[in-house]
Amino acid sequence: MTIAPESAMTPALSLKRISKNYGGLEVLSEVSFVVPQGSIFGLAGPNGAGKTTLLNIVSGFDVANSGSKSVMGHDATKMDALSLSKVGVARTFQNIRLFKGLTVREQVNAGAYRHRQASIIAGMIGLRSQRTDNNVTQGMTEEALAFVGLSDSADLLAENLSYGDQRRVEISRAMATKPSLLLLDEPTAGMNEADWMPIADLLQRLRRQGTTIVVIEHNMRLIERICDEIVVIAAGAVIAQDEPQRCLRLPQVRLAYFGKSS
Amino acid sequence: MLIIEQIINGISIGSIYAMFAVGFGIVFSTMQVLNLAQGVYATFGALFTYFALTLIGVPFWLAAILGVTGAAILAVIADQVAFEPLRRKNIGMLGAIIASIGVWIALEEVASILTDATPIGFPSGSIPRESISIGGVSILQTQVLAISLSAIVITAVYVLLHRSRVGAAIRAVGFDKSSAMIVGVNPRTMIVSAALLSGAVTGLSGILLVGGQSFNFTTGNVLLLQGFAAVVIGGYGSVLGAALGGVLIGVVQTMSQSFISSAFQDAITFGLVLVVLLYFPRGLLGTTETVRA
Amino acid sequence: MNPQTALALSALSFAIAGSVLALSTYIALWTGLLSFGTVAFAALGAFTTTFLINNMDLNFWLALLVSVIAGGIAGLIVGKVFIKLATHWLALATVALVLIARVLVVNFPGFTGGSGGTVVPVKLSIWELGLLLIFVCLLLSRLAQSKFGIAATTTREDPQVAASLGVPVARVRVIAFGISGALGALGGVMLSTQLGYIDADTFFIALSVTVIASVVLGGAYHWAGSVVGAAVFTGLPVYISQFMTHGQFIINGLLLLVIIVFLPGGLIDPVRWRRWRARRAGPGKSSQPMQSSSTDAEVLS
Amino acid sequence: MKSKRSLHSLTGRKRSRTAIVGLAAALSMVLVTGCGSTDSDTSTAAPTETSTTEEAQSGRAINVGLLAAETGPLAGAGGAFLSGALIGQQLVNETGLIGNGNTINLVIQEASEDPARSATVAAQIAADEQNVGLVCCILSPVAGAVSAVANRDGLPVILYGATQPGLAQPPYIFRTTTMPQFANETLGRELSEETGLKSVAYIVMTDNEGIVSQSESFKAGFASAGVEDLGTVEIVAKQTNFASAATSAIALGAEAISISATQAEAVGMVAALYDKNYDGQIIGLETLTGVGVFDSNPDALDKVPFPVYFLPSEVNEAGQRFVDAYNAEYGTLPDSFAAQGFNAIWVMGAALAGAGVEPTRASLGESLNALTEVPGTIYGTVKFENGQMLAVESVKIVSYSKPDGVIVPWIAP
Repeated sequence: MTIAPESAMTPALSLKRISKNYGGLEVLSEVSFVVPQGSIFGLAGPNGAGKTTLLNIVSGFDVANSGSKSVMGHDATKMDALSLSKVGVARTFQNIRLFKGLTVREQVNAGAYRHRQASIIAGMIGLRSQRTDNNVTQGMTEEALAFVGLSDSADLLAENLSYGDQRRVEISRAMATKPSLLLLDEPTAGMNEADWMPIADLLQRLRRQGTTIVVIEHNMRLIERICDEIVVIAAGAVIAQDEPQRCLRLPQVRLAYFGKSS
Repeated sequence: MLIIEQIINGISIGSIYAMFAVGFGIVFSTMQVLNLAQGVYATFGALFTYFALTLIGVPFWLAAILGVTGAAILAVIADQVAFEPLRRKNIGMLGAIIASIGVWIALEEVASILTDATPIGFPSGSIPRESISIGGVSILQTQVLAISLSAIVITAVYVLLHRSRVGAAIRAVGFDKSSAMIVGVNPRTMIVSAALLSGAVTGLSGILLVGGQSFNFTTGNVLLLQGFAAVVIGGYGSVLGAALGGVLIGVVQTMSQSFISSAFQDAITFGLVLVVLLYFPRGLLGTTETVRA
Repeated sequence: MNPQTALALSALSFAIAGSVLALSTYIALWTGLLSFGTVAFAALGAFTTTFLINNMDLNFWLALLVSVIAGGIAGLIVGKVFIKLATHWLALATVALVLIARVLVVNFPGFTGGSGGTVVPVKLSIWELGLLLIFVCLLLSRLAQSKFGIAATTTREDPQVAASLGVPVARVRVIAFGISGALGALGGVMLSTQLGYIDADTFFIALSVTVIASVVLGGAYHWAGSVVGAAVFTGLPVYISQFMTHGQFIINGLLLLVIIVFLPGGLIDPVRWRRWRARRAGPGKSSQPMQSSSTDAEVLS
Repeated sequence: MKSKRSLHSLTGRKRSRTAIVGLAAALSMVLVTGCGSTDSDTSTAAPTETSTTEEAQSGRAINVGLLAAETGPLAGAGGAFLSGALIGQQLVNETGLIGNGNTINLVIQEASEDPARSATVAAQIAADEQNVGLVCCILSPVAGAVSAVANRDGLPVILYGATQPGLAQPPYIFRTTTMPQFANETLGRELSEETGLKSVAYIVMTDNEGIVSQSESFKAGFASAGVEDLGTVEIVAKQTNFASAATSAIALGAEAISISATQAEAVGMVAALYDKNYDGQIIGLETLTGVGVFDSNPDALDKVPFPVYFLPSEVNEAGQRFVDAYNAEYGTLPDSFAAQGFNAIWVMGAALAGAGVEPTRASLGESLNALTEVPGTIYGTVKFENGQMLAVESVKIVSYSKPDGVIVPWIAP
């Protein structure tokens, strides 16, 4: 559950003129867009366009040099990763970042951490609240595992799973936080159709549950299939924002992608 | 007069700290290793010199060169035996620190056996002992030697690291191995040369420290602590920072010792270290390459 | 009593005290922080207890309690101050802490006996020591299951990701330092009762190096590792001593190297076991090379 | 013959070879156990050596424990103490000092002057009722740790090196350490009277209580001769910056500078003062004795007076016997550490002589407590007060002589 006012009016995410540069090199310039609640929102664009940097800024892994952002109606401009997670932001990573040495179940259970009410101290002494917490988070964990279809491999070491399954673990870890805004960085990178199809409808099921999803993707078919709206970023600037089909036909987009507009 | 003499004393011991700190810093900035065995290299630099003087009987300058060479080779061997495997297995900071503790313990015992754990010193007449007196200020020739040598060596290291292609390559490796490879630098060669350089500088600092006094197999540990303070205060990754840090420590120590209280000199030094760590996260002259907070 | 038994018992009591010190360091390491500070807290505990007994003629257990609390508070303060430092700089800061602690011990004779040191009026029996250790181990196994356990582990593995999952990384680390301080004080008192006499150099760099080495050798990924490590470190020298004179340090050093290179997880490494089981179980079609676990890049860099 | 071998393996000169042997031993050890230890503080230990001599047949061999320090930071001094103690065992037995045909048999355990290790090994020795006494300890903290064990198990101990005041605590803890404090006082007084010294400055290592109390005794000595105290310069252990301490001390402008510090620091200070062309009288202390000290800085150490209780070139009959035996065994002359080691065993022998036909801990304890003076030691007739041995008469003011570094009686310039 998040503290956010769940009204359809307030956008899940709104960015205003976000700029970022690394030692003079401008990576993002004045990026602004709004992600309505309950939508699947695509971030497209050629490599090095600054998509991941943008996601890092949204999730508090990186700080913008200027501009403002708000999440579920909260001004999140100054928030770090921790406080953003408190308002319901969760993410996955382009290069998978699972905890080494933990089983699938432990990874996902860690995702449910913020739903533990007991104070850390109470946990040490092992008060009742601790046990109820464990039960609650266990429930969430199993749910999240089942959702991505990993219940069977729950006790395996995550690092021993296949690439695709590791991505599922990351997604289900993020889901276990019960996010209101889920950020996915190339969830189907390097997957063949058989692999990414299930992910696609997994995301759609998530959306049906009311989670807003922002997804970075290169896979145009996936984008056209699930996204309600996409923005295309090139060289750190938004060059188009529309429904996927139309957007991808725009000349400047084709130029950015294929170097030719026709 | 007294205060001037004390300042000179401070600068001379400080210049030795500085040299050690530079050696320490080279290793850290290129290999991200906090090498606790660095102090032992200094001890061995002095030991090799001692043996060259007593067993072979060569003149001091030659003995010193042998000592420096010995320390440098020792540093390379230690690096290849202890740290190279860790780098290959990508075991990070903690692993390296523990490994360096291992090297430290082992080498110190070797030194203890070599010296029968008794104090030794460079034979009389091997080094200039007289002191020069200028207007009531008396300066030891060993002090002059220490100050001038470290000034030269540190400048040389600075030029080598910051003005030469090799140096650029070494620092590139320190900054980012993979990208260094891309620009055609062989990281291993560079790391070995870094170890060599650091070992040599450290060894020389050891020789200068014990020149004119007696020492034993634990002498290097003192340098380790002071040098560590110096690099923290001056900032890693910056040759000049580490050097100035060393001199600063030397002067501060001497001043507190002669005008406040020697009892608290370590508290003062390392209190300063904490303050710098906490409020000057990059050291007083550190570079942005090493952010600590 | 048979001399060999006496030797074993005495070695064991030092091993027990050592374990508690190692566990104090382990707690910090659990959250990814290498701390040399344990011995500073040990000094605080030992000298406080001795002072309270000698000068306030307090009951030992009461004095111990006070010292442990004092250690805990000191730990929290140190953690709060140092937390802003990136991990390996924090390690250096704790080294400075130890050096300063020694100077303070030497220069406050009224409290510590100064450089002359002070006699420890109490000697704990092996049983009392054992019970204390068991109590600490219970606490730790409980912690491992608790909210703190999850927070600590995830913090060590990837602080950024942990934070993004709602783990208050900084707070967890400060708390870890608090516990480390309390355990350090406890271990210091236990050690002092076995030494019977403590001075400024009792709790110095040499000891902190030993303690850290124990943790790593035993295994920094499970509290049991620290206990095993300390046992090996404090117990074995006494026995090796009976077989050799010089060069034991050379062996010690090389041994530490071998361990860190070939068993980076230490003797007790749950992760290694898990992987081993996983490999035996088979099905996990490993898509990644087995990486060295435990004291790994992630721990500190 | 066994005793011979053990003696050899224990001389400093043979240390390196022993090291290799030990190394091999340890390697095999490690191979067997498959695990090991790292501890930069506790160090290696000598194999338990029990040497018996021919006289043993008639009477009984009485076991006395000894904590050796052949390794660790004090290995230098430790070796000398041990060598002396072994000669002590040899002569006590050859001269039949104990009587009743009884002989002393040292049970030697390496503890490397580390408190924890020493306490552990002491506990082992104490646990064996066969061991009626224990001889040990160069460092005061170690002495403290061992005393705690000994008091618990009622094991009589003779300390031979620790100099901190108040360590001797009858009924169990006795100390034969020839306390430098008395020597320093004597030196201070006599030297000032001989040279008509007017003023003196002090350099004192302040973070070592034993040393501080030594400096106090120097001050008392000089004061008693009416020498003016022009001030004290403080240094600390692990000092690197001797030059600045020297500058400060010289600046006090005294006719003499008295140094109180542990060995390395004392030598360093002497050198720094010398190099800074200090033209007054530099006065050292007993820590200036020891293997390798003179060679470490011949120019500076020449002509620096310091007090010793024992001087091979000027010994009484007992001392001569010791010197000869030592020289025969090791081919060198004993230093004052070796002498202390020897004397501790000799006193132990004398105490055992008064402890009945079948000495026990109890009887040895009583005998030690009853001990008020022991005649015929290498220090002449020594007195005991509250468990502390006094040998003030045998204090000698000495200095190193160039170029060979032999310690000779000091001649006032």
